Amino acid sequence: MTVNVGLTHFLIISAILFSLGIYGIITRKNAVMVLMGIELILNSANINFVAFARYGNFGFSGQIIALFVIILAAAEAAIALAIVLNIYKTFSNVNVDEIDKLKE
Amino acid sequence: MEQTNLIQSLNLILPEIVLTVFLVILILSDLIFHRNKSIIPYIAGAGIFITGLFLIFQFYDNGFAFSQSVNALRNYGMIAVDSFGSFFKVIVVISSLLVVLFSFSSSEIKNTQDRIGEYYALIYGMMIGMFFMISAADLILIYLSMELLSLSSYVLAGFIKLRDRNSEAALKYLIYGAVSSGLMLFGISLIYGMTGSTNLYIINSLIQAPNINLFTLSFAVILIFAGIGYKISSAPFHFWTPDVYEGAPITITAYLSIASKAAGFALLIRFIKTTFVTFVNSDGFWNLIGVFDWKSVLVVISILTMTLGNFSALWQNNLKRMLAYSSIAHAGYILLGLVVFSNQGLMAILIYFVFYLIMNLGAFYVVMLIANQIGSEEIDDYNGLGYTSPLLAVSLAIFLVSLTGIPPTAGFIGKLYLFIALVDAKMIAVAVIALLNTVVSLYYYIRVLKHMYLVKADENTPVIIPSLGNKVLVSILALAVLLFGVYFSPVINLAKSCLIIIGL
Amino acid sequence: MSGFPILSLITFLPILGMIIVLILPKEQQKHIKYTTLIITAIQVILAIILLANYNYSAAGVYEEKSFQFIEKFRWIEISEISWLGKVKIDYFLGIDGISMPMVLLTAIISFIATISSWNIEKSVKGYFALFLLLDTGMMGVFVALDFFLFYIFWELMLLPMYFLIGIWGGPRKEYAAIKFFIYTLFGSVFILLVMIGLYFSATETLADGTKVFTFNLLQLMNPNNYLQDGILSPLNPHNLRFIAYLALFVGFAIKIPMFPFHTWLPDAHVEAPTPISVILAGVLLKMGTYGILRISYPIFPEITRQLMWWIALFGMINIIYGALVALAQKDFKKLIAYSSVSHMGYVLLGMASLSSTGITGAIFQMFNHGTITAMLFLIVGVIYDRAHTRGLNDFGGLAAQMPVYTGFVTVAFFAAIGLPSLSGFISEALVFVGAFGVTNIRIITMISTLGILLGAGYMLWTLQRIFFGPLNEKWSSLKDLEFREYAMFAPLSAIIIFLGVYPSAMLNIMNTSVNTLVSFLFNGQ
Amino acid sequence: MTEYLLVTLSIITLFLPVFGFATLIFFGKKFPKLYLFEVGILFTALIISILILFAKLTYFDKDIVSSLTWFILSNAPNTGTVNIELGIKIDNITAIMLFVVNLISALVHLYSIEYMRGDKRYTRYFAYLGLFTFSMLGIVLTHNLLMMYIFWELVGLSSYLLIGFWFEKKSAADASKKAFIVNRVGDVGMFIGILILFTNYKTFTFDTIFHQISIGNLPFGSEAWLTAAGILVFMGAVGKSAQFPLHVWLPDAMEGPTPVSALIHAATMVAAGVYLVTRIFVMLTADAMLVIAIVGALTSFVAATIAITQNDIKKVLAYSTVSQLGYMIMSLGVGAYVFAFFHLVTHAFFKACLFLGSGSVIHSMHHEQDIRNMGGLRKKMPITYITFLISTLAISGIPLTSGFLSKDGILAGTLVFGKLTGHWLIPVFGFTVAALTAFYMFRLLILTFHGEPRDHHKFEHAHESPLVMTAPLIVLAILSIFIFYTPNPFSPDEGWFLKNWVKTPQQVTPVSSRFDFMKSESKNINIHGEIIHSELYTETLHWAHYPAMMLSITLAGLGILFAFMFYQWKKVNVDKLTEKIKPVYNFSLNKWYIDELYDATAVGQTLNFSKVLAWFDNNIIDGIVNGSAWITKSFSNLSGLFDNYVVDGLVNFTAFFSGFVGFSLKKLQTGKVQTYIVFVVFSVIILLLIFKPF
Amino acid sequence: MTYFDVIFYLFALITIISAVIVVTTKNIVYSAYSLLLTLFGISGIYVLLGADFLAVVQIMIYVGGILILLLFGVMLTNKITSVDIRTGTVHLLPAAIGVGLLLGVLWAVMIWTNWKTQPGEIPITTIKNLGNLLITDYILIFELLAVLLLVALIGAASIARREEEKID
Repeated sequence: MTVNVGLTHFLIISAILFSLGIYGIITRKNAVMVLMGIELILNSANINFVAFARYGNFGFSGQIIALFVIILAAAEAAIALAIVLNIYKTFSNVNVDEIDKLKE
Repeated sequence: MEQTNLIQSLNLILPEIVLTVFLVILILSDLIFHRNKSIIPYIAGAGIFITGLFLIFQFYDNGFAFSQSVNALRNYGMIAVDSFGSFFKVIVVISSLLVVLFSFSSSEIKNTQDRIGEYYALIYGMMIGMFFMISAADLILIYLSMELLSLSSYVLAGFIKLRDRNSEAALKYLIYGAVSSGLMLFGISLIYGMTGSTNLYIINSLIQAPNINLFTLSFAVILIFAGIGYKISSAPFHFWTPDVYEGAPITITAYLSIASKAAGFALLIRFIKTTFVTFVNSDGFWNLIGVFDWKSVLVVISILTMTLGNFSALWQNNLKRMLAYSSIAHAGYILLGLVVFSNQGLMAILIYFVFYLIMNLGAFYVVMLIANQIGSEEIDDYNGLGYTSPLLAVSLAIFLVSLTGIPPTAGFIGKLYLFIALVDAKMIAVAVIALLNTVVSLYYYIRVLKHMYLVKADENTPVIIPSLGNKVLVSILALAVLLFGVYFSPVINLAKSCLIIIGL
Repeated sequence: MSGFPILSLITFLPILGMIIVLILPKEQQKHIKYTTLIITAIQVILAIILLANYNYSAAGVYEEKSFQFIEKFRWIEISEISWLGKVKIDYFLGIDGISMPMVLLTAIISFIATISSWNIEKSVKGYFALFLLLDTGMMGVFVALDFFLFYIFWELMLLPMYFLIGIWGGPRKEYAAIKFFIYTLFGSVFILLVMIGLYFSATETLADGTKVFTFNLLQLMNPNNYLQDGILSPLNPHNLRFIAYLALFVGFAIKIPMFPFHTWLPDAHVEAPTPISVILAGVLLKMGTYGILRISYPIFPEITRQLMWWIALFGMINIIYGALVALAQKDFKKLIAYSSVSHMGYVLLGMASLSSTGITGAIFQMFNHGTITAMLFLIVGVIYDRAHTRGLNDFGGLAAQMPVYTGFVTVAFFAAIGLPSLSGFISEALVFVGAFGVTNIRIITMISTLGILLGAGYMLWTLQRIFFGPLNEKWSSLKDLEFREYAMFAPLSAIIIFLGVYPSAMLNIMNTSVNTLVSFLFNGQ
Repeated sequence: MTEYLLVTLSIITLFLPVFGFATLIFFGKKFPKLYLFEVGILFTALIISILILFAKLTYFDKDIVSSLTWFILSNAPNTGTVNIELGIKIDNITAIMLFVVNLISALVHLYSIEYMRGDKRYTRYFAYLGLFTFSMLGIVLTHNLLMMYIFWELVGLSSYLLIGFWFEKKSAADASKKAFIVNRVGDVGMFIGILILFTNYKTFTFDTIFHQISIGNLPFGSEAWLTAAGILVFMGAVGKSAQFPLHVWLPDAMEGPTPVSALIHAATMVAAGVYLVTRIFVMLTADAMLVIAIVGALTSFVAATIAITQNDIKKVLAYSTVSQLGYMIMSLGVGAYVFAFFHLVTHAFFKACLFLGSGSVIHSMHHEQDIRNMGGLRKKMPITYITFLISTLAISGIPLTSGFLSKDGILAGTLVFGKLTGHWLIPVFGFTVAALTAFYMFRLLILTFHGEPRDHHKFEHAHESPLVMTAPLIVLAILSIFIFYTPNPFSPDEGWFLKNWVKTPQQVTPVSSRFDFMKSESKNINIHGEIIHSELYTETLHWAHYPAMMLSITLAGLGILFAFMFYQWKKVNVDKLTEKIKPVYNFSLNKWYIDELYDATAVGQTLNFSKVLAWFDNNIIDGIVNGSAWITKSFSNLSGLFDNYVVDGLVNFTAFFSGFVGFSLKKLQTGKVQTYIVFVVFSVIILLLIFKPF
Repeated sequence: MTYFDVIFYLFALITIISAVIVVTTKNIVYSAYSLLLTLFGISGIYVLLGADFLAVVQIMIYVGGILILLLFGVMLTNKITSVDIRTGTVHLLPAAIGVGLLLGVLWAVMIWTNWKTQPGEIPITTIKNLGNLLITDYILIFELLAVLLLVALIGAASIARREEEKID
């Protein structure tokens, strides 16, 4: 490995994380796992922000944004969990692909 | 960030502040009057009303709020207050007011009486989100306000617990929403990486640089569009719409179909106008920056949307679901106003939204009143309704005809202006497709009329006697549709005065 | 009687009636019926007043000052928009020799139709409310001089018609109703498109000299008003006028109905209740041809001249084809329906001649077909009310059973055949005379005359199958006409005979306008 | 006696009958006696018409024309305004026709009182008669083509009503329909002819048109069109006067009451065709006249051959009528104008007499019409027999009768024509028919009145008819005597009728388009006071006079002789003979199979075609335009779901299509949120790749 | 190959591998724990990027909050018999294809785009500046987030709260 680690490397990581997140969301049955996938996506975006800010020398805006996103992710997770629990109450399972009463 | 600026900014976002204040009041009063919560709705209504007043007072104000000091071009704020925004905010306020009124008589909401405070609090949350969406000029603000809107609406969609289709709607909405907002965020991050800023105006100036990488840019833009497209439920990001609309409580469905759609459109328009338009020429046509072929993308998407919406609606037997598809189709029509990229088209959109607000809310309202009684929205349960409960049936007929766009109803005028815009932009072919779509849409709208009137009433046809208040409200909406069908210049004039989107 | 807004009155009176009907409780069927009757009667009176004050020498057609009973005021006013100029839509009513007969026709037919609606049982209130709404729509189409207004009225009729067929119709009513609706809407979207196109191609110069886009038909007829680059302006080298003309023509042709867009007609007619068939055949079909005369012809004169041969050809096809298909029908009402297809063919042929004789004939034929076919449908209605069947072969020998009825039937049938001394003859003769005078459609005209023969064929055959021959014992209990039915047939027969003997009564109304129209078509103003 | 008065009178005669018609229609039910009023009206009309005749012939040499504007057509921008006029023209022919029509009509009214007694639509019957008389007088009086056409149709209507008077009989109803429609065929031609004339001359008035032609202003500037116009207008006559090939309706028309047959289908209406041709005679070109002559000749021959074998008394008379009408048309064709008209008049009288006579027979035989069941009636009903005999002699052209005079003239005319133009076939036809006529008329007479009664039961009840029925017979029989027309029973020319009253008008057609013998000449030698056509013609006519007379008398005699040999003295066994010539016999008996031919071709094919079209309309057009319904239907059978939508009006291809699209689209909506997300991901990528900016 | 690089690759490896496990393993609990690792790795990457405060926040909120939430979710939504709670997977193929394409696109984007870069050294402290920004430029968003959290709180509570309601 000759080339120094630079922006691109970080970006690649985020890209992989992003893809994995999508993959998780699509493939996992369990709603909680789907949520994990979402978290991965958010994180990958965060990495982008921070990395860009660092190498583009954009000051701290990148980090701030990442901060906001993290907080937001927390809020989202809270609500998501609540909804999942609710689903569990009504459907007594949380398999996303079995929850398809509403269709066509 | 010196004081004066902050004061100005706060002045500019006064309505939002009022909303927030009332949100707090609402929560407090929810705690105070936890014995009898019957007063909560009135507070909520009052709050919205007062917000509306504030909005009216500074309707024509414009300017930037919350400018950032870090970069050289400091005068572009995070928030752009202008009459265009005010117009959409008014739409939001009116629809919220109506939805609050609906909620008074919605049996679904009545069943959750002791959580009524949270219900309204969440509606407030949505409103705040929408307000910021409408006037946001910064990608991060856009993202966050959208999230605020979404989070509240996730909950509201599943507000009635223990009814499975409710919770299912909530879950789907959540997952779908989270993913598309995730995509959007990623897109934003890419833009940020290319320009180093999240402020639309700055981005606008930067993406004109020659060394900008078009492929990445369009990728990012498409990702962002996925986020917005999901809000305005335009194909191919519309899939959540039918399920959620069918699942959610009718009041919320109505609210989503108007308010959040309106906010989404306002956002889309402002995003495109500020980010990709350099100037408006004398004929009112917008000059797009050549970095991304918005025109063809939007043409394809809008045609796709309206066709898909109309054709799928042909098959629906659940009225709520049918209206969901029809609202998708209407999103397509409204996009037509955008694809011409002219003030002409923008005006058409504004006009259309006013009428769409009335007729669509009206339709949902009637559906709700009927559902209160018979607890179903299946078209077959509407058989012979025209004879047992004439007022509701007639008004529903009026709303549906108006949605079809046949004179002398407001819907026709809305469509007329859209087509005028299209013809003015010499996009005859698109106009023809849209017109044929209208003919198709007739099929399913007329089906409802058929079930209500052409099928004779029998013993199991419900007799629905709405309360006086409901009667009045329905008739007002219906009459408004007819009135605007024949006398619409005030709306046009209003729309005409609201074309200012402050930009470069 | 300047000042007094008589046209608005005659147009919106039914709306008033509708409101009254809606206010009346649904039990008081008598009151509802009488309200409608009175309203329509007043309409007739108003129409007669119009006629009495009509100035026979005023042309109308393209110049505003020679229109009569004009009512014009700014309806929609949108002040300056930088890129669009002023937007204004006028509330602009007025009549000339082309619309006057139609107004008369509408008033009369509505009145007659009201009488024949008397035995409507099912939800009377709704029926008459819709009926009156429909009435307004029809009247409005004939008096509107602003394209926008015209279009509003044009579409206004759709919905009432849909319900009237769909609720009070026969077994396959829903199918017929939706078919009618879809067809007409399909047609009118094209009209809408052309309307918008025209709107952007021409401007009107206001008193203060400002130029504004306009829907005003009369302004649209003036070539000088067109912009250099309007898509539909003749000045524009690559304009779309031809396509626009076709679109507009299709829009109107569906209403006429012109082959091959006629297939909605038999269904609608067969399923619709009698009074509605009467309205449909009596008035609605005329709107197509009226629209062509009022809008397509003067706004696109050059293309009209270019296409006259084709219009004539389609007229011929309508005549022959309609007659032949009618010949094969087993259902009385369907036969009449196809006969109107054939008769509207004469109108097309006459219009295609672009000679004042031909066009006069066409308009006169519109009026006569209105009265005659109305009568024919009433006849079907009477027999259907009594026997509950319309099969041509189910009857026989009714002439002995119901002599008076048969008398009226004979009048109507021979009028339809074009027997001299009945109004039908004059108009058909004028159409042929006019069309024959034009060299390039002479052959078409000659072929079309076969229509006279075929017409006699199916009409007399019907007459024989239903009324002659030995009496079918099944019907030996049928009653002859009652007073109410007299009241429907007598006036119509009177009109038919009167106009047959003294056609000037109608022709003089049209002459000036038609001449002006023709000269406008060829020499412009 | 002023013109004004004359016009007024004629208008009164015109409108009296229609007045009667209106009265009877509206009040007939209440006052059944009103028919007397109608009869009265007719006799008043008769008197007036006699006045007119007298006045016109004595006081006025020139024609009397009076007209008013009916309505105004303004043909801007082509040519100025055109007045469509109503008007009457009274010349000698009109006056005479007025008299003839009114006389026969009046007599028939009188006759019908008894004949129709007890019919349930008694007054209605007289009303119709009134209507007919009105229309017929209209035809006679009019001075323009349009009115001619109008009344033309009106007589058609009244004949329709009267033939179908006993519509309970299906045959009657059919006959009336057939009559009207067959007439329409002719009328279409006539209408087009009128169109041609009007388009060129912007008027319907005869005189104006003729004047225009005479100054060389031809239709569309060509003689061909003039010929065409002539022939087309003549087609009207072909229809009305039952000329071949449109003669088929007349025999069927015998379904009507016998007096009606006498009035309409023998004496007057069918003669209207001839009258029309006399009106337009002056504008006929040589070609047109030749066509007319041939049509006439053919008709007379065909009809005569058919008449020989018919057994229904009225059918025989009907075909004889057709044949006689053929004579008249033929004689017009050959230019023997005056004789045509002369024959029209004489024929009106004796044919009316024959029909009324047959009516009287039928009446007394309780509506027995088959002559094979009659016989020996001359003892029972002498008056009827005598009158019938006289008229039969007249129609067979035996000297001392009116028929002899007119027929002889016509035959002479044909002979001349043959000599001058070389069309010898026409005289041949003419003379053959003369023989045949004599034969079948006497066959009829003999079988009916002579010999032994074949149906004794009916014979017993037979009786002479009352006076109201016999009186008309007598009158008409008397009018068939030569003396009313000429003092010299062998030279009609010396008679006042031809000498003073009726003159051949001068052709207005361009000289180039006339027969040579019709080219007028300056040199004017006076024979019997006038020159018919050219000097040449007159001379030839003289040459032809005696041969024609001899020949016709001989042939008629032969015919009669054969008739007596066959049916009176039974010298020849008819049945054997018929057996020998079976095919020919059947051919004649079945009227040359013309009806069958028409049913097979024109009528049948039209009906089939219309059926095909109807199917076409229901399936294909409906298919193509609002889409092919059957696809939808078949699809709907597949999915009951879809059926619902077919009912909802999606029954057409577009709907099928949209339904299908919608169906497949909604399949996308799986309800599984993760699927949606897959869609989203893919659509993002696809969007990117479609709109990739490089 | 500097220390920096080594550390980077270390963290990168941890992150990616654990992330892969997160989305592939059948056992929910495992994936939950490997998510923990992923988040650690990411915070480490933050550190490498000089966002120390962010790294801390990441650990506190994600690991301390969100992850716990998720685990609660897992526990509450399964009848716990053993530690291995399995979950199935759906449309693998479309996911594979879609994600493959997506990854390709992303890769291309990430590599070929000439991002806006300019040299700048890692600041000593971040907290002060972040704090500054928070109450100046980003105050609006800061406040908005507060509202958002409030709403989220209400919403979550309102749904998760258990009470008896009549089902209509």
